[in-house]
Amino acid sequence: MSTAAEATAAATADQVPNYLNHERSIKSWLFTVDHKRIGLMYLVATFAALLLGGFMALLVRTELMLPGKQWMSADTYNQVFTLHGAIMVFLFIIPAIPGGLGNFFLPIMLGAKDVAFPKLNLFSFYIYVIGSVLAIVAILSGHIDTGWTFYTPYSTRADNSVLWMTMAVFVLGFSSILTAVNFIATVHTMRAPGLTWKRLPLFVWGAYATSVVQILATPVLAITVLMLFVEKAFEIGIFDPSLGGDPILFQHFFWFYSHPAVYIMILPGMGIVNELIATFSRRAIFGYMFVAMSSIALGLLGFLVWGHHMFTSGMSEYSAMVFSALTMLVAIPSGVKIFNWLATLYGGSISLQSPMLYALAFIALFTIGGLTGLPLATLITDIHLHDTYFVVAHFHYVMVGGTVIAFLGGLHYWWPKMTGKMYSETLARIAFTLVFVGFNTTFLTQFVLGSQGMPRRYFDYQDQFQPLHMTSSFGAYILGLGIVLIVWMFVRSLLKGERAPENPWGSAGFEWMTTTPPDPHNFPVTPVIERGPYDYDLCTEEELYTGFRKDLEAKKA
Amino acid sequence: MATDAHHGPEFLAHHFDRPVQQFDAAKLGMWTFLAQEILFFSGIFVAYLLFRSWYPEAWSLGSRLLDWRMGTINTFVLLISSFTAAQAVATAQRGERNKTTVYLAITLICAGIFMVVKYFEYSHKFHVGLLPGSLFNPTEEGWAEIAAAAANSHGMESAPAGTYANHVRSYIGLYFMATGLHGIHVLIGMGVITWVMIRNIKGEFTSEFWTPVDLVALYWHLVDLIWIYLFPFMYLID
Amino acid sequence: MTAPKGTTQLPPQLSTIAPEVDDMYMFIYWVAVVSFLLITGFMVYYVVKYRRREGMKAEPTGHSTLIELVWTLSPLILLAYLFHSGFSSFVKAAVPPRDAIEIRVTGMQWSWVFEHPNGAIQQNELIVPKGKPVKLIMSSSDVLHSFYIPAFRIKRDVVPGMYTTAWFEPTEETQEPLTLFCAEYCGAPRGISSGSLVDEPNSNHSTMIAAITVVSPEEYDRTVHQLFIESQKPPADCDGNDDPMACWGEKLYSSKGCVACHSTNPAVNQPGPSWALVWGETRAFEDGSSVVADENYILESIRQPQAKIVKGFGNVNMPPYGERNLPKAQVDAIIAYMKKLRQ
Amino acid sequence: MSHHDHNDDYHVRPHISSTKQNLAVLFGLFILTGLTVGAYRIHLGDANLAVAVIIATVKASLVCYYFMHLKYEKAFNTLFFLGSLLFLLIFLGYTANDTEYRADVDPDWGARVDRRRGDPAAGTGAAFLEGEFSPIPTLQEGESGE
Repeated sequence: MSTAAEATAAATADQVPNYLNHERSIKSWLFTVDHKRIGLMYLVATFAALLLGGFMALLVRTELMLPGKQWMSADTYNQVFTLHGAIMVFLFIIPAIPGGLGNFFLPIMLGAKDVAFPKLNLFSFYIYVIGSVLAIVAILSGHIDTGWTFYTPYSTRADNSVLWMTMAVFVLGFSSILTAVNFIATVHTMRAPGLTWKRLPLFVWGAYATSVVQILATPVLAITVLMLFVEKAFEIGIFDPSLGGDPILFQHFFWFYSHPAVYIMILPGMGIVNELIATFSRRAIFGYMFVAMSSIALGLLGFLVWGHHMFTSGMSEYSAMVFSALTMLVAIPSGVKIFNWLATLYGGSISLQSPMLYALAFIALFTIGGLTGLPLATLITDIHLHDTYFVVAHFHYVMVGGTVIAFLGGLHYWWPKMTGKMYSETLARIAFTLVFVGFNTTFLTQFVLGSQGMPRRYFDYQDQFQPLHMTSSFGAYILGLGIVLIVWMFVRSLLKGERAPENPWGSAGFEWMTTTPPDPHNFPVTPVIERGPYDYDLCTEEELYTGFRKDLEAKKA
Repeated sequence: MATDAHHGPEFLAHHFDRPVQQFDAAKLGMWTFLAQEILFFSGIFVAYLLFRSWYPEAWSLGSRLLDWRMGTINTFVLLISSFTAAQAVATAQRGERNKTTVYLAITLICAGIFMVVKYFEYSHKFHVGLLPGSLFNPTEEGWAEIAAAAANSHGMESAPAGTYANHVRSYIGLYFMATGLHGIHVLIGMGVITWVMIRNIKGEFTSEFWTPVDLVALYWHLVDLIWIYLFPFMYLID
Repeated sequence: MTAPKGTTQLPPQLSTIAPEVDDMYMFIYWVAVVSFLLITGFMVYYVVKYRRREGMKAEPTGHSTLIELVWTLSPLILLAYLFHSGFSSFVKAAVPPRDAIEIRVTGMQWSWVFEHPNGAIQQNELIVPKGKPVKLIMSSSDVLHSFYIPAFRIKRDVVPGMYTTAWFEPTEETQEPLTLFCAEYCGAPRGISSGSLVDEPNSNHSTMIAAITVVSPEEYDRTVHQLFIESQKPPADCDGNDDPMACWGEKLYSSKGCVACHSTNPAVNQPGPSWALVWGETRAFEDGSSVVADENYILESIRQPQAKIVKGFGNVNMPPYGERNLPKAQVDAIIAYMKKLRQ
Repeated sequence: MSHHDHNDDYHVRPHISSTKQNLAVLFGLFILTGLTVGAYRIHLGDANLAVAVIIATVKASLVCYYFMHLKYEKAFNTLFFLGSLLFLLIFLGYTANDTEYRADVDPDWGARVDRRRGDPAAGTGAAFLEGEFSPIPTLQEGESGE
């Protein structure tokens, strides 16, 4: 609803109307149905969660620098690591890429004007907000020290604030379900003319596979926490053994969601890495269809392996056998991706700009994360390693080394398109180095701690583990510093960054075909897609830097 | 510069190009949502089946605490409502607006009957104290019902009334959770059907555009599907 | 004889299964190191070789289904091997030998109770014989715990409401006790600041540890027999005391874990009621009734803690202590201690 | 799959079910409900669960197929909806694979009662073992392994 005066102002300022400036009131943000604005709101919210969760992590690492009590009690420590886990998993890592970057770029990459159900999209954002508020109420109202896994019967006997937390998780679950419904419908029905399944950007494939997993897994989390709620409130006797229930049954229920959730976290990250590698090596992804299908395969395989979290839980050995065998299969689609990325680098024209640094770091760190999964999938070694720091290190390599690194890479990559501003490449590289070095220092040491037998979630430990814990804590500070630097860099870019060109990286991706920042309706004219998103061999050197707008120009004329 | 000039019928949202695209998106969205609903209820069914295999006697006894006649009435009521919902879609597709309104109204009435029957079932359970978990506090009448159920059920004819009470407690807990969740779905369905019916009366739907009627009917059929399984599981099998 | 040392990565191997676990672990370790070096090696090499330069254009991406299939299917061989050998060892670790010595283990917040076949009880320390298989039959009286001895490479959750088992056969006598950890998170007392391993053992999840000593079979038999005899009378160092029973009771107060929830300071109520003002007092209960605390009341409170719940402690779940855990003679000692606290 | 290329692919062309067909389906559902209640009244014993599940599945298929128009639905929608049942079965099957076989390899593992002493495992719950409710009958026999 721009007034005439505004329109003139915009025109004189040599600005094409874009999604940021065509309406400016706060109301136009809070009630927007524009997927780009909703995506930005998600990004801000989830990044805040990342900072909060990261702060909790630093508290944990500070306490663990030396054995014994440093400055918080065991009780406080238990709450802090619980909140670190719960905030990072439910408020940050699950919604961040689909809700933030996915919401923003999925429709643009499809050449659509919006997601299929824009109002539902806004609704799902507000559900996320309500869930976050409930989580905060839970934190403030009492005493959440159950670990993010809520294992019974500890959780059913804990403080009543667990009820708030289960409600928060329940609500947050529906936020991601609604986003997933939206994405599936959008990908199926709203692709631009000419955008066949074989031309779909791999980020879209990743987000699509994620959505399928979310639809099938998240409702089970919802019913699980609901049953936990009822169990705690009314002592029904489903999970609590003193009432005839079975605590291991809760673990089945919980991991039926929470293992697929690992793929909800990593698949969109892998999607981003595809985009980065293709753009910065100027080459189409090798084995496109294999990479796309490996996302789907990972997503579906993820439902068959949850029991590997339970090898020592006391479940039947037959189950352990089946779950171990199937878990091994997860290595295959993961390997397919790694090998195809390497094959894409081969013969490329590789530029090491900051997003590409993140993509390469992803390959290295995710490889470590994947390979350290092998001793955890192998039954006999898992018996020793389960519930030790080895597991902690393993999943941080997958989730931080994988998802968070990919998320940061994607944020750098798409920042110019989203905000219309460039950031300082020097600062970006310094921050990257800090993050990379800090991360590895923190978690490589934890592999050794774990294989030496240091159990996880310990407030206190024996003196022999002290040097490694100290090293790990210093690593965490470096990592934290890197993240703070990134925040500062982006804020600086917003305030006084240079104006970004339409296609600063020279990508062939469809999202770079539109104006920067994008038009309120994504594309001034609905694009007709006549090539794939990675067809670098079709264009001249010059086009790589001015962007592939030929189709659009033709259409307009 | 605005978007392409908006051409197309009034019901076509701005971000779609063609009605068929909007329709396909809506249908696909609804089906994925229904798939989600199935997995949502899966937890209840899995818990039911596992506990049934652990404590068969208690589950047999539990099922006899429920009135199968009420369950049967409710099954018939829901089946009829499913039929009228299907009819509402067919008439909406033909553009017979008044008939659609009538069918939707009958669906609503059936849903209302279902909830009334449910109310009587629940209030009886409250009355005799057969309540879930920590609220389980049977009155004398309640204990008599447990004894009667035990006398009827498989291999428990001579068991004292107190036996199995803990598991009966769990059974009733699961019963309330399952039928409660289903009941909430019925209530939500009633709300949405009412809204669609009002839109229909206002004349928003034509033989060109009747997607909301179709979607709400799909949802309603799912509610029926869940009940088709809940009914024998909870009320019948011993 | 020197104590066996661990490696940089792994603790010492002190059970029969440990070498098998370690061989598997080291095999996977080297496979992982080689794969990682290959992958990152190629990555770095390509990044350098194909760095962006003037006049260098990227080669068009080809396609090879054969290559795809090779790297999709070839890892299967390795994975099948890993699964198979991991599973065979797992079966060995899961099925205890028939002649194993059976030790019953109860986990509770935050201590371990062991019961030897002759009924001798140990708390937070356990002796086991070298060269004999030991089978553990475990359950938990409250929340999940996990029995983990790194040097034996065994870990098994200890679950309330059901038994789980594990077994090991120690291969060396120990000079220093080995550590038994609780590997499944089990909390800490609410709102209480607890200290370190050294000054407050068994006060939370991270201090729920026990000392495992491996001795010769002869010494094991001797010690266990001795333990049984001792469990029936006050310990030797209470002999000179003017009230040996109360002295014993005080020792049991800390060794049986009562200290975790009951203070002896009348002003402090930890999760459970203080012991300072119990004996001879009128106790008011949640259900409104009340009774004067005598021998019967205290015995009942120990054997069936939920029978009468003191007002204000409705949501506390004290585990019951049966005859095996706390023989009648020891209950008497605790009563004597309570009497003394009242003086 | 793509339907963008057809020019006539603009308006929605639904399949409209006839009243007759819907009535026939409803009639079938009534009969099946009668059958399942009848089966319950004559007590089939162990076959009860199987019969009930089979009849319920036939009823559910009728509703899906005709009332929900799955018969005329796009292949992907059908696949997704019916596929969700597969995941329900995975959930049930794997969980049951654990809970039904816990004490199979070692009779003490997963048992709720000590095989030799008859003691219920710690943490089974005092309220459960004493007081007005008797213990779980199935625990006494059977559960501790075959």
